[in-house]
Amino acid sequence: MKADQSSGVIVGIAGAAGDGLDKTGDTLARTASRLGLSVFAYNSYQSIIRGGHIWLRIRLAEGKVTNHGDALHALMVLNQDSLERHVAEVEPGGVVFYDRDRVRPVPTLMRREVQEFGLPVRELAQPFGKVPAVMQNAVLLGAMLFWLEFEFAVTREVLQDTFAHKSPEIAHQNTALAQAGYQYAEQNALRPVGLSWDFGRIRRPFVTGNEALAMGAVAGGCKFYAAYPMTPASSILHWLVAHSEAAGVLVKQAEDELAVINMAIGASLSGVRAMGGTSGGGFALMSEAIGLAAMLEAPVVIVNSQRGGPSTGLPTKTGQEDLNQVLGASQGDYPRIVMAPYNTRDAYYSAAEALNLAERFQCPVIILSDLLLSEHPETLEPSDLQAALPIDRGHLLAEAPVGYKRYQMTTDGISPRVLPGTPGTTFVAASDEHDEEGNVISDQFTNAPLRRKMHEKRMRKMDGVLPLLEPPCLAGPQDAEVTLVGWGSTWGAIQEAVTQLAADGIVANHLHLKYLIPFHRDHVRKILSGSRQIAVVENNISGQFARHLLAETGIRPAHLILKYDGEPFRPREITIQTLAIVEGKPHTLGVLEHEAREIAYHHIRIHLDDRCRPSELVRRAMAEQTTPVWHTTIVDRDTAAVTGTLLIDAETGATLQWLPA
Amino acid sequence: MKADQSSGVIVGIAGAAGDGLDKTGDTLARTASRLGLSVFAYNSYQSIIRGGHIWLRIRLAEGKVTNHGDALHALMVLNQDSLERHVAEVEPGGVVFYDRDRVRPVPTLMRREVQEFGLPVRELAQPFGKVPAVMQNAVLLGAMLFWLEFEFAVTREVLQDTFAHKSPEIAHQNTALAQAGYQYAEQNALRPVGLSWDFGRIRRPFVTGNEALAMGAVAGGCKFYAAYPMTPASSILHWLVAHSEAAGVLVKQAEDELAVINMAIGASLSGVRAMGGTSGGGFALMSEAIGLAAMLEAPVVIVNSQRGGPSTGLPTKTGQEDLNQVLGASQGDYPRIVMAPYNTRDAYYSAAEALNLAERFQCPVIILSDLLLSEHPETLEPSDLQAALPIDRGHLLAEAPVGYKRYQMTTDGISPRVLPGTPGTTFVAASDEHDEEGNVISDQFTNAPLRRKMHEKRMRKMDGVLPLLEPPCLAGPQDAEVTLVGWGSTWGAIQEAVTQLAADGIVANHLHLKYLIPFHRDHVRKILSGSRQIAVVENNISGQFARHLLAETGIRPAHLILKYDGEPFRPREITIQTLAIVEGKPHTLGVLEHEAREIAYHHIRIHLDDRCRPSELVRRAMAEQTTPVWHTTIVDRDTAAVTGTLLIDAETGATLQWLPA
Amino acid sequence: MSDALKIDDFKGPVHPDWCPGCGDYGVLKALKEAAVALQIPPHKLMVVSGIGCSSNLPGFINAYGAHTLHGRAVPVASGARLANTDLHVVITGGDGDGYGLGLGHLIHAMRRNLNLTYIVMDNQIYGLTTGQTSPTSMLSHRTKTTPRGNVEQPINPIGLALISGATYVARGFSGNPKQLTELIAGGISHAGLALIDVFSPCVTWNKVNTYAWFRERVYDLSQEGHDPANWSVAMEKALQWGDRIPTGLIYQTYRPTYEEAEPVLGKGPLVAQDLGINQSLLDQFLAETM
Amino acid sequence: MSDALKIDDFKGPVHPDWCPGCGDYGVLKALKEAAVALQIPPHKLMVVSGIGCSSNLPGFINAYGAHTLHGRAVPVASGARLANTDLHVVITGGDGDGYGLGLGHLIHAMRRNLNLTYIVMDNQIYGLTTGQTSPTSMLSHRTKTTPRGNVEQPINPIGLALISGATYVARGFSGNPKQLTELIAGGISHAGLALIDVFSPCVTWNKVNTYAWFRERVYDLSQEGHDPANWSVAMEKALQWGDRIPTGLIYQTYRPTYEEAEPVLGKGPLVAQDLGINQSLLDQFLAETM
Ligand SMILES: Cc1ncc(C[n+]2csc(CCOP(=O)(O)OP(=O)(O)O)c2C)c(N)n1
Ligand SMILES: Cc1ncc(C[n+]2csc(CCOP(=O)(O)OP(=O)(O)O)c2C)c(N)n1
Ligand code: SF4
Ligand code: SF4
Ligand SMILES: [Mg+2]
Ligand SMILES: [Mg+2]
Repeated sequence: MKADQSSGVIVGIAGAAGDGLDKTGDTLARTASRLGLSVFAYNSYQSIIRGGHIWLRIRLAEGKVTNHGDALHALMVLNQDSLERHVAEVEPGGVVFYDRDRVRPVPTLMRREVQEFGLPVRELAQPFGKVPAVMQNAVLLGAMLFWLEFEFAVTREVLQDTFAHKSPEIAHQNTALAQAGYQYAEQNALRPVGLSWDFGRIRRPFVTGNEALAMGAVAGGCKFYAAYPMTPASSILHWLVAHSEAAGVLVKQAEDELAVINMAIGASLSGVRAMGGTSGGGFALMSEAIGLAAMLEAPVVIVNSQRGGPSTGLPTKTGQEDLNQVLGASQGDYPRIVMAPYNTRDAYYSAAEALNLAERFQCPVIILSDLLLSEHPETLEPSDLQAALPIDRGHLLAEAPVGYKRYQMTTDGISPRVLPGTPGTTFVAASDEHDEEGNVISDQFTNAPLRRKMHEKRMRKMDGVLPLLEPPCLAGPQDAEVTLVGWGSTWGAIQEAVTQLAADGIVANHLHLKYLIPFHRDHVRKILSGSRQIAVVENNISGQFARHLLAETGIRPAHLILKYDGEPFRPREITIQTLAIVEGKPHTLGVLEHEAREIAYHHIRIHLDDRCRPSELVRRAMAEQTTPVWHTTIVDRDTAAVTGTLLIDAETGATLQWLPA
Repeated sequence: MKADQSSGVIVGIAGAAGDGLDKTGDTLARTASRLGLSVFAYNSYQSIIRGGHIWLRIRLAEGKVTNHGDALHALMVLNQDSLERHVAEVEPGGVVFYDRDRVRPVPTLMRREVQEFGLPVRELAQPFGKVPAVMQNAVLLGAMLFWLEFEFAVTREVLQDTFAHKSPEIAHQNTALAQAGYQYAEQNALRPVGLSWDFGRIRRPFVTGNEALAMGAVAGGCKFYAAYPMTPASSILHWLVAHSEAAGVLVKQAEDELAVINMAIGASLSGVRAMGGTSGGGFALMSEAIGLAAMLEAPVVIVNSQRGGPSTGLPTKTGQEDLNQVLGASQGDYPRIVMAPYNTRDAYYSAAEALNLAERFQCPVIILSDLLLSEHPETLEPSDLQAALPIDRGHLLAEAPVGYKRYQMTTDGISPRVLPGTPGTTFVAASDEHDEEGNVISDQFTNAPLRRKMHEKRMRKMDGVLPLLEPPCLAGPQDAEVTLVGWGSTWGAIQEAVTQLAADGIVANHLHLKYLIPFHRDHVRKILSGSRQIAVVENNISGQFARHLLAETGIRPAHLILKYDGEPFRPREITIQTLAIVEGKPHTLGVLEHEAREIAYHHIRIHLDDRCRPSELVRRAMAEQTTPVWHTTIVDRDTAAVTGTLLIDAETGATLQWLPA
Repeated sequence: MSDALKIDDFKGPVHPDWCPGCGDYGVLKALKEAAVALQIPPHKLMVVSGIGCSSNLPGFINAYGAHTLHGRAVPVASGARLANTDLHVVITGGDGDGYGLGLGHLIHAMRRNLNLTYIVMDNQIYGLTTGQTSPTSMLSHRTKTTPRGNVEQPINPIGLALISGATYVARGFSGNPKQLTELIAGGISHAGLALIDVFSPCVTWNKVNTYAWFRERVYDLSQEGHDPANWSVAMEKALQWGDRIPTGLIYQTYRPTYEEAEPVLGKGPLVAQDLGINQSLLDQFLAETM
Repeated sequence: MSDALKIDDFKGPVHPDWCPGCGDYGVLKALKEAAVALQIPPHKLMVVSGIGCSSNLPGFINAYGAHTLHGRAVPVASGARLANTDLHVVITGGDGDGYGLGLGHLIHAMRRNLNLTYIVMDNQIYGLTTGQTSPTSMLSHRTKTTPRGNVEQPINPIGLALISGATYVARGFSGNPKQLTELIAGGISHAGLALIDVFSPCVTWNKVNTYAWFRERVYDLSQEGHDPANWSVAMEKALQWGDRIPTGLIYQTYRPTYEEAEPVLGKGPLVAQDLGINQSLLDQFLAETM
């Protein structure tokens, strides 16, 4: 795919944690955004503070882009490892930027017609005094800006604004370095991307899902936010704590997730809109108290931003793996609402909506986000986020009527609420089963019929929820060849896959679910009953949503398009798997060549020294093995002499044997 | 239903906590058991140490009984409240025993032909010195033994054995009191039950599900048991701690459930068979570490003995409400096994089987029990529990082979295990995603293909499990009119319901599931595809198992027979609902007369003094109400004068208004 | 004075479900007396508990309340207090609840110094679950789960409170209702976190630490010229156990409460503040990202 | 002597992923040195951690290990030790892990006195999650989550250990490797629970408590005639903070370990004991019920 204005240019920046590439990426993204382009960035990083491998992709386009895209048009690498990992991805016609003092190109890995553009960074930085290593990226950035045909003046402005609070000195130095790179590119005949950009010059907010969600919470009347740091939810905490006073939200970092949710429940009992945020492991710790909130009928919103599991798993990688957990959280049956925002804008409104639903139905509401949605920044339209949102506090009474009963058994299950502090009544919110007044019936007052009716009262609240939720609708033609069903953050990639499929001559449509509990059972059944083939797309290994869909609607999707390696879907991955489905091709879990190569790199990093790398890979059957094997030749980086052969099982992925040459 | 030898005699003992009725019941049950009868007892009690209401039912029969039955043939009440709660249940021809100094019969509540048998307890106890109140039950017990036509000598023996370790004095006193009651009954022409018992005189063990499970764990090689007290799992802890030295099991009461499971995982990592036990709330706290066990591939068995929820709910009441929780426990996808033993004998073998499966597949195994199964005692056949059980430690190596890799990617997903302490290798069991050697790949070594293959390796283990589990089979004729599907502890009641239905001319059959994950999908699909109507029977409000069944097999059961008031099913309840299904009668959630009466009792206990009680109830439409109302007349206990009228919503169960006369 | 609050104004909706003679009756009474002494109207009082016999207390007093999860009363109470600083928030619970499962929360709450009063009914046993060992069970105590005697050194709640920054640390005995009332009233009046550990005998399961056992041993610090401002002496008292066991106000100090340090509360109780955002503030937030 | 273990025998499979200069390098080295000093073969050493930068340590040493959940290293280690008393079990982790989420477990472990050595790499910050306040962050410390400065009084780990019954209480500094090695070796040799709080600067996120900051302040108790047998003096040292901060062995005492008190371990390590039951014992158990 060639770069173009509408589908965009995709640039990648790769290096190690601590290399400062987030700042570099930010400058680029802001420049583009100020020029009026749409930007969507995704940073693939590791659970390590310095070192490791960071892989930032930024997609720039005139029209709105909804995902980080497929192709790679330009690559900036900050070290050798990064070059070897990504250079093969650069599209023909693309370019690679690197510091020629630190990185050596590997032509055999490159595709045709890729420009190699090494800059003499040390030399170019010389005139500007003692420059810290992390600042040298600015030189490469400058060259990239030239390639992108961006106006340098805008970048100058961005740098000035960014470093204004630090020092004009640093702003100046950064600008000079970038300019040097820009000029060097110009002078050394770098061939620019060749697009005639129509810069809109509208300034757009460039926000992450977590920032949008945090702002939405403020707009929705959240007054209390508790959290314990946990990737990828932490940045909600960071944003709110930084804006706490301005936004009027009391933010509490608690000692653990048990405290987080129980504090939020306490705040809710006192009458404020309360929210907590975490990821899967923290949510597991919260699960007992989710049931508590339901039993006390305390409105509370919990954000679970998912990451790769199980257990600690992949703390900095994305996944949609906690649906089962959220569906099963806590003992017993109880009313609760679960929603999965599908993009950044939606994250804003979801937070506010969740707070309304929580109070209206006096129950816990869970927002299922994930690392992709939480952490990726994208440009929004200036009008996307509206401040004035309805705040529906539900059946909240300012005064206690005579004979007030906190847990009154009403026909809709909703019992009018008064808040502690209200004169004229008192009550206890009890986690034991209780009567209408709140007296527990688990002890001396044991009463099976009362228990039955109170249990039904709580559950009955669920009947009122669905009518308030916007039903899902099918995007694309009714009679498509295949229906892609997704939920949550995969929306953007699936949407684009549908377009790609159309280009490949396949008519697909797209059903996306935001509300998971309650479920628009009838709508979905009706929509899907018209589908010719159903493929559920999700970021996990077992098809958790597909199981939910079956359990809710009785419809078993014939196909699953799954990804569970920690990375978000690219549209083309969905397209390819959809094509295979349409063509009836079987799906295999075998190890592909590029995967075997990565596995070989891992073996090298752990067991062999950095002086070798994998060269050729051949897939062969072996006598002693029932499964085929990737014979991977390992060569010396400098001499290309063969160091040995590594055998990798092409089915299981096991590293079978290292045969030194 | 009349008492007979085979379906048995059912006696009830009702009083308050602290009245000592458990001892009384135990004496009766042991007497019966020593005579050679089968016994099944169920104690319905509250979360209160003294006071409240305890309701113990004991079923005695010549043949094996599998549940606590429907009818009530004899009632012993220790206070007025107990009499009013239960006297209406006594079958025609039955008898009520009470202390006539403390309890006054209420003839209007009694059915026809019930013998009222008040004993002058104080007078009868007089000759035997200062007798503590709790011991006076022995007098009533004596009368009941006479009624049952039991030989007093056996009871004497039981009392001697029971109190031998306390004092011969107490044994003697108890015996004398019981004998006084026995004789009083004889002398005052109590009409005995009239059965010609054929006492087998085989001594049978009389054990609870928790005791059986604890013994099964010992037999299965459990060496480490950790727990934090929680009803109804506590008695596993109590039994094991009491037998710790003899059984060679290290038992640890930990500071909380987080510690419990993590200690068990630690013990497992060191190589011993480890188990933990809890109920739903504790399980919620454990859920994060369930995923940890799966990720570390540490075998561990967790018992979740369910009780009524949500939240603290009904701590001493039964329920099957944690299936969702167990299915969803912890973030991410991971291999695990879930089984629900269906009776006491099965609890024994399940514990041992779970320990084997855990080691064989190096994953967590969850045993879902419930209060009914955990706490009810029943007689087992002497040969039911066999000590010699196979212990399969799976792929456990005594020595580390050269090039050993703890997480080797094998075709069956099972990686050979060596234990810490083994020379020649070392490894780290890491909760972060890792390579075959255990090095984490969540940081500098990030590697998407390796992650994918390791995730698949873990999940692949599940493929090997199902073939080892005994498939479910259908009890009863293939072409029955209705198939009752159950899981776990409801087995006994469903089984008897099938017999009752047959008596009512309805042919039903019964499919019972023990293994919940993995699921015998094909077997079940095949069995159920032959069913004419399917009704799932379970102890919860939402049909959690029915949802699971649908998600696993695509089969949506047409009917649910649910109970969620904290009490276990009686067979007749299932029979009645099944009949209604067969006859196409709609199921209503409205408040029945006896339920309205109980709700009225609750209002009286909380708001009116003990001197009144509900008398007549009339169901009426009311002008201001869309729903009908139970007009409940409340009368003075002594004078029967009307105190007022209580209005109870016949749909919601709400107590609407109290109209004093 | 005629409309002054009386003890009956705090009478709960139902009679307690405790065993006759349970120490918790004395604590309930003292709490009511303290509320009377401070003339706190029932609707301004919020009593939060976990799970256990003792944790049933909120149901037995006329006040707002929450009866939460085993071990989680402290965070629930913290949230309730932060959300409405007009409420007097009192936590009531047991030794298992507070020093077992809930120990971490307690220590963090003490260093946080929220304005909360925490009354632990310390019976050195798990009452509601029928007599297992608790974190304060004495060494060698034979309980249902330590048939050979407890081998874990008991928690020292007073010492933990002192080292963790609690600003009001006291010990009461439900056999001394007058002192207990004063300690509770003092705790509620105190600005900051008050921990009041109360010997509250479990007459059913703990046959060792009975009323008689305590009566023989406890003495009142206030009658021995104890200076509650002196931390080191307080720590000495915390270590005293055996023949003589101190009760009374052991330590009191002042440092800013968490509420005082929280700027958002400068605008008054959170529950009374405005909700939502206006477009200009939102635009300002968005501008930061451009 | 030729086959004596050397430091290289403990070299882990991969290079640590810590930032250059991170204090945790010093701790790793000292732990290896201690293992060398004690000549513990790698297969007899088990290192258990939670989650955090510091908790990555087990991956960097040649020993058996478990890298568990945030805050749960102590119970995992406790189980591992109870199941195999032939292993030397060392716990390594951070201040957030151990004193935040895991605080309750730690205190209970200390009163339990299992034979475990717990090394806390205390950098007074959450490193791995990018610089939030931790339970040991000092008052006024501005962190990512306390932009106006921390207002919660920090945990006093030494004081908590003393009051909770830890039998070996020490503080090290990763800038003083020799002392640290001795403290760790002492902790491993000690029969009972050893808590070693180690100042292990986070060079990336904590710009306050740096090497320089500590170098100016720490002193070695062993050079000042400190008597580690004296609990009261130890408590005084626990309270010392500011210009002078004590390091070294603060307190050591002996009381029976949990393992010694556990009769089932009388028959040797659990992992080596027989499994299952014979029919006569089962019959005996069943007979009790008849
Ligand atoms: C998570 C969880 N674990 C266990 C329990 C069971 N449980 C209820 S109360 C209690 C202990 C009660 O002891 P304590 O707190 O000392 O109160 P007491 O009854 O002695 O007053 C336990 C273990 C529970 N409710 N929740
Ligand atoms: C249950 C849970 N909550 C939160 C996290 C996220 N988390 C990982 S490490 C960490 C804190 C690390 O701080 P510390 O223990 O002091 O270790 P350091 O990185 O400073 O060495 C947190 C909050 C987690 N992994 N699990
Ligand atoms: S069991 Fe103990 S603590 Fe519980 S109510 Fe009875 S005496 Fe009180
Ligand atoms: S972030 Fe801090 S604690 Fe973590 S490795 Fe870097 S310096 Fe060490
Ligand atoms: Mg207690
Ligand atoms: Mg830290």
